[in-house]
Amino acid sequence: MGITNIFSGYTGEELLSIFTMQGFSSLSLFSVFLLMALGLAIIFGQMKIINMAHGEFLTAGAYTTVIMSDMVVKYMPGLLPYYFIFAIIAAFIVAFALGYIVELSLVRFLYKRPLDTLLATWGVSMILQQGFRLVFGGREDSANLPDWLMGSWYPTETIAIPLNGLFLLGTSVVVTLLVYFLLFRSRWGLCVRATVLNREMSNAVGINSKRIDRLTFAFGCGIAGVAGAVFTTIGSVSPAAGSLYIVDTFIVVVFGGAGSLLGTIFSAFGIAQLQSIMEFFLTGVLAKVFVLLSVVGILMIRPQGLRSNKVRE
Amino acid sequence: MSSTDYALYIENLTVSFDGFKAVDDVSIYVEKGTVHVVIGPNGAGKTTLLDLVCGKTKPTAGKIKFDDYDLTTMHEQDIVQAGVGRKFQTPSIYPSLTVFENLEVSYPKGRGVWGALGFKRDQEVIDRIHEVADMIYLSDKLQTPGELLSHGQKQWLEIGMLLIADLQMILLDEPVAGMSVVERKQTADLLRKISQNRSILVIEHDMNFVREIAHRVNVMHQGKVIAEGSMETVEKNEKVIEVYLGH
Amino acid sequence: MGLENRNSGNVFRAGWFSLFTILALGLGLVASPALAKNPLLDKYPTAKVNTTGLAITDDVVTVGQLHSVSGTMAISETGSVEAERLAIKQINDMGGVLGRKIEIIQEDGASDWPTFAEKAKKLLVKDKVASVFGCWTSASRKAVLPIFEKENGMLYYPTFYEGLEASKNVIYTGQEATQQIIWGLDWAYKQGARTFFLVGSDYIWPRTSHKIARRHIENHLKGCKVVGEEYYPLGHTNFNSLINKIKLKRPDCIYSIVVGGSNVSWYKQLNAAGITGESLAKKNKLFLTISTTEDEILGIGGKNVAGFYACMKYFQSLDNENNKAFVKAFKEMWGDDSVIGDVTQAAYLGPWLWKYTVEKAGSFDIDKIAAASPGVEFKGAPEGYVRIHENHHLWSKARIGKMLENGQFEVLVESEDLIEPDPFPEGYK
Amino acid sequence: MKLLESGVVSENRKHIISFIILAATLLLVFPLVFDIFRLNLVAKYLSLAFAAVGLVICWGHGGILSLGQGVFWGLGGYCLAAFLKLEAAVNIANEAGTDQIKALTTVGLPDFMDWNQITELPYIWYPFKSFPITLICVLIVPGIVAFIIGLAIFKRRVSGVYFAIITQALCWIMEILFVTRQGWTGGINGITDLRTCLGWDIRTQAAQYTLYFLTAGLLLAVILFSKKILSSKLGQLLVAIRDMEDRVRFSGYDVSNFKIFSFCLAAMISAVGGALFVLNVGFMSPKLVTIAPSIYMVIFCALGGRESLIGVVYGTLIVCFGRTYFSEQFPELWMFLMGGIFIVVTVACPKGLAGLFESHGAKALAFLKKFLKIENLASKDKKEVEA
Repeated sequence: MGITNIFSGYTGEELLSIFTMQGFSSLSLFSVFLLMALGLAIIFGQMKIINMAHGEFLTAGAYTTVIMSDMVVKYMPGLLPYYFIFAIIAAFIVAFALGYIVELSLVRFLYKRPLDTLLATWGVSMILQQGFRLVFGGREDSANLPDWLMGSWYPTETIAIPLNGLFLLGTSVVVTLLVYFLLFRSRWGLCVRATVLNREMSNAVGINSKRIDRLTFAFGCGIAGVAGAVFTTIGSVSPAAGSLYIVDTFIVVVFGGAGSLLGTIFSAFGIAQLQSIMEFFLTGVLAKVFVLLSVVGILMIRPQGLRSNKVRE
Repeated sequence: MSSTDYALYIENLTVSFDGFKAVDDVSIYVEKGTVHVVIGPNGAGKTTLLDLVCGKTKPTAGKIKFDDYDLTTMHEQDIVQAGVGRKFQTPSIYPSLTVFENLEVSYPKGRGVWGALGFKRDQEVIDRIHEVADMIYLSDKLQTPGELLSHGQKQWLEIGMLLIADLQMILLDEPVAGMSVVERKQTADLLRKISQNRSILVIEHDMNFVREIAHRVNVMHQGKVIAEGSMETVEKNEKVIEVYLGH
Repeated sequence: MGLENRNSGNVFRAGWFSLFTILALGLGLVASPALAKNPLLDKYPTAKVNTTGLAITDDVVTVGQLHSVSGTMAISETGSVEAERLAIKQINDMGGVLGRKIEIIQEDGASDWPTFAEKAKKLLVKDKVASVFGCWTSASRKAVLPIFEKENGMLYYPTFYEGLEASKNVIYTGQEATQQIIWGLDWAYKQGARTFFLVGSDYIWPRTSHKIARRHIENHLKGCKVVGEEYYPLGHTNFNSLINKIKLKRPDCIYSIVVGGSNVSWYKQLNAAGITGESLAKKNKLFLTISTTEDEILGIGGKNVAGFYACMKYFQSLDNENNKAFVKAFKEMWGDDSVIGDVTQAAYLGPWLWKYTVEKAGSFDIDKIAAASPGVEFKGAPEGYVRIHENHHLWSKARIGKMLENGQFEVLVESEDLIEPDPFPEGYK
Repeated sequence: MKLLESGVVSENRKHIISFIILAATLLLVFPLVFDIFRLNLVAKYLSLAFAAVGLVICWGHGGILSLGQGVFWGLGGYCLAAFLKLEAAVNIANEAGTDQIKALTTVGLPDFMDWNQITELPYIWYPFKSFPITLICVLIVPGIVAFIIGLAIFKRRVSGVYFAIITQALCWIMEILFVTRQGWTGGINGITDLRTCLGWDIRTQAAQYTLYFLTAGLLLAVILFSKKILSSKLGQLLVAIRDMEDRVRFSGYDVSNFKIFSFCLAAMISAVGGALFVLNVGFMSPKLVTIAPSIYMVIFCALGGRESLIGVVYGTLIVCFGRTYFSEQFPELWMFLMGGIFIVVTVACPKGLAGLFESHGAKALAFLKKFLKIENLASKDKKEVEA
């Protein structure tokens, strides 16, 4: 009854524009979830590493962007419209390098003890957070956006599609395609998948599985860095920002079914839809509780997630 | 004969994984008090067959009957409590518990939460553990942690764990894999001894060992039973020879 | 057991805090070389001004500072720490309180309420400080309040908050909710706002404030109504659905009490969705907040908020002599990059009000200070003039500021008179 | 047979000795060394150690890593806090306070309900009018929540990582609910200003001494109780499930029941700690139900030795003292240190301090024995000579 009430007194066109915008906002939420989850889907889904520091790699990417933006504003203001593309690449490199170091110094000792990776990477996340706090201060920071990322696109007079949302959507599509091709169409991806399925066998056929592990982990972290860079267009970055994302991210990946890229996409889409619809018709807080509860509920019915690879044990 | 006259009655059993039939229309009848062996090359579906019997995998079609129990609808633990137990291909014992404790855990008392809380290590239990330990040649290793046993000893321990649980039907997946010749001999003796008052279904590769213990043999290939009978008859079966030697 | 240690404990305490002690002493030395002698000692002998065993000697009075230096709240509380330090330094330069130099023992609440309680107890029970300047969030104040009441301490609390509290042991130097809300809403009404959409982070201050706002809008503003009231969890970063809902409701005034990290996402997404100060002004609508100060804008970026309005009692750009001197001194002490928000200024009031109260009472005793507080004035307040009310809150003015691209506010109007604090508004219960 | 028994006895003796050392430390050394302020802090830490003891059962022995232990700890705390708050609300008229407080608070209604325009006590608060029912609730409410979660999760055979993540999500849900339903729970401020328990002022020094001994005593009792459970067949089974879940199932046990039991037991033990925390500290806050404290509880456990009931108490004390000390002295370094501990312990010594003590302590003990033997021999020689 409440639903019919809130729409009374509007013209059809007005309602149509609101729904278009709402549809788009759920799409941009989907992009956020997808970008967050892609890196983790690789690390957790493929390698079974529970990387609780995933959010901090995201933060690292975001800070890289902020630094670049500050530098550009200070030294080469003329480049402001273009720097963002380079910032994304830089964010990838920084997070990749950080991930490489973490794998090399820590994660590789723990492949046989997945639950312990959770604890150790939690330690990493604490250290990184405090590191950010010391280096950047605790303040909420954000990047200077080029003008082409600010404001909205108006397809009609009443519909406003935020440009940063469009950019977000575009990036997540590009990154997803990239991951797909790397994982399923490249030699490296073949090695990754082979290593996941049978480590001894891959070693035997000449795959350097240790190197593959390291690159895979670092690649997943790099993707998180890209996500962080892109998120500066819609939000801020602070030392603890990553911890806001981590539970959501895990839920998306677990819900999707570990190991399935397509599952992650479905799950990001489903959760984003559910959440934005709930937010629109209920209130923000209730929406969050409702979404979490239904995901937990569904996971109890289908512990393996939405999609999973069937393997004979 | 009705299904309850057999120790284990498997009829038209089928399971498919995404269309692939790992076990295809298999019927096996294990008689009471016998050692029944299933042989076959790799990928024949033998282990899947055991998975189906002990409840780890649920069949797509077919019947598995033990006494009056319909095993296809039961949970793993209920199947064990009904009297059907299984030894895995790779020995699965509790590495951090001692041999004594390994056996004690398998003792068929105190299986519920409260029962386990109130479980007492009384003389009856201790005696029974010593009895079984003697049987499986581990009476001098009672205080050794499971992880320190040799591969063969682990296999025995796992068989011992089934014995102490007082089961009517025991499923063994490659019980002599990784054993020395002497150990094989001892294992064969052990199986003969224990089959006197229970039935045993064995999966095995080692033909000499099979010859030594089997009362009856089924040969499986690509999910299907292709021959059945005593070891001598089966060994002469042309299909079997083809399967084993043909490629 | 703590009692034996007390006297030897405070001046020559081993550890990190002696560094602060030395710092404070050092500052004192620079100011007046003849530290040893307290000129007012004859008039205010220690035995007389300190009858309850506080950490006060002939020359030194010890106070506590209790803010989060680490954790998520650290960034918000830094300004308060700095402002209190500045005030104490200035007071020491002027000769201290009753001739005694102020020494500071600083404790870290670590953004964790139980830790606040633990440290408050330490300050009062072990260190026997004469007063405490500290806390920021309501929750931290609620956690320490029983301890201040039980151990009879005095807390100067700087943050604007929800009200519904008036303790003998607290002086509230920020605004309680009605002081910030009612006058601001009246102003919005005068600008032509008739429909209001209330948005807040989900905790007690925004919720209570919105209740007061809703009551005022529905009962006192003619023809006005609330068309929506929404709360989002602290730290929430996705506001697109909310923005669409707001677009659907087309309110004349978006009334926002979003705090913390959510702020940046909230403003950025508003901006991206085409709700900017400029676009609202065209439609004769407005965006009014009571939770965004200069501190927050630094993180959000002035571009994203330009043209929105805030109702506060203080803005850094306030044009009066007190404030100019204050801003100058603050920047000298803490660097030219510093920005000063409403709470920072309120924190600066604390030590001064305490000094004047002690001088009025002629004693450091908590009971006497509590009794003497009502009526104490601070004419040199950066915000102009403040006076302590009987309910231990401040009489102060309210002001509307318009956010500018450079991160500062343009002060548009201020209330004619001081607004009376009313922590328990009528008919609210 | 003999071998078996002697082995058990020496193992037992080791446990008894370390238990006595712990008891002596808590009941004698600390009260003598610390003043009441520090002792009260220790009581607060010990109330957290309950959660760690619970984790030893469900994680260390059962292999179920719960990242939501804080939820149960907090539920226990909230239950008792609710009782104390109602008592405070009834007494508020007689208590000191400003005139306004008297005027604006309904007698018998917690202050925060007044602020949220709740005029009648919600039904959910009714049980907390009675002390015995409250005590039962402290145990039963977290127990039931754990049971429902456990039933739903373990019967579906969700385990390991998935379980850890689900418990984390639950933590989040709980926090949001507690913060949002502020009329019922006190919101983000929590339930504050608790003064008396059955008329006994819990804020006095004497009370705090008593509460310290109550906390320490209960902790020791819980450790003994847990030891009893872990050395029963059920304890053995938990380890067996942790190491070889399938084998246990194929030995005829319903594994999920055992998991549910250990999870519920851990939850209830945590809850006792939460309730004691409330008595010692005088308030309860949703901050303690969030993800971070739950993780801290896991650190206590990991550092102390996830399999050692006694080790985790030291783990808790070390981390908490470290936190207090470092946050007083070098707040910036604290998080680095904490993260470092986490990494080093998990990578290098997964058995924690207790494990280190076992491996190195055994050597020390052997040395000591040798030393004592020589002493013995020497005295024997003497006697012989004298004879």
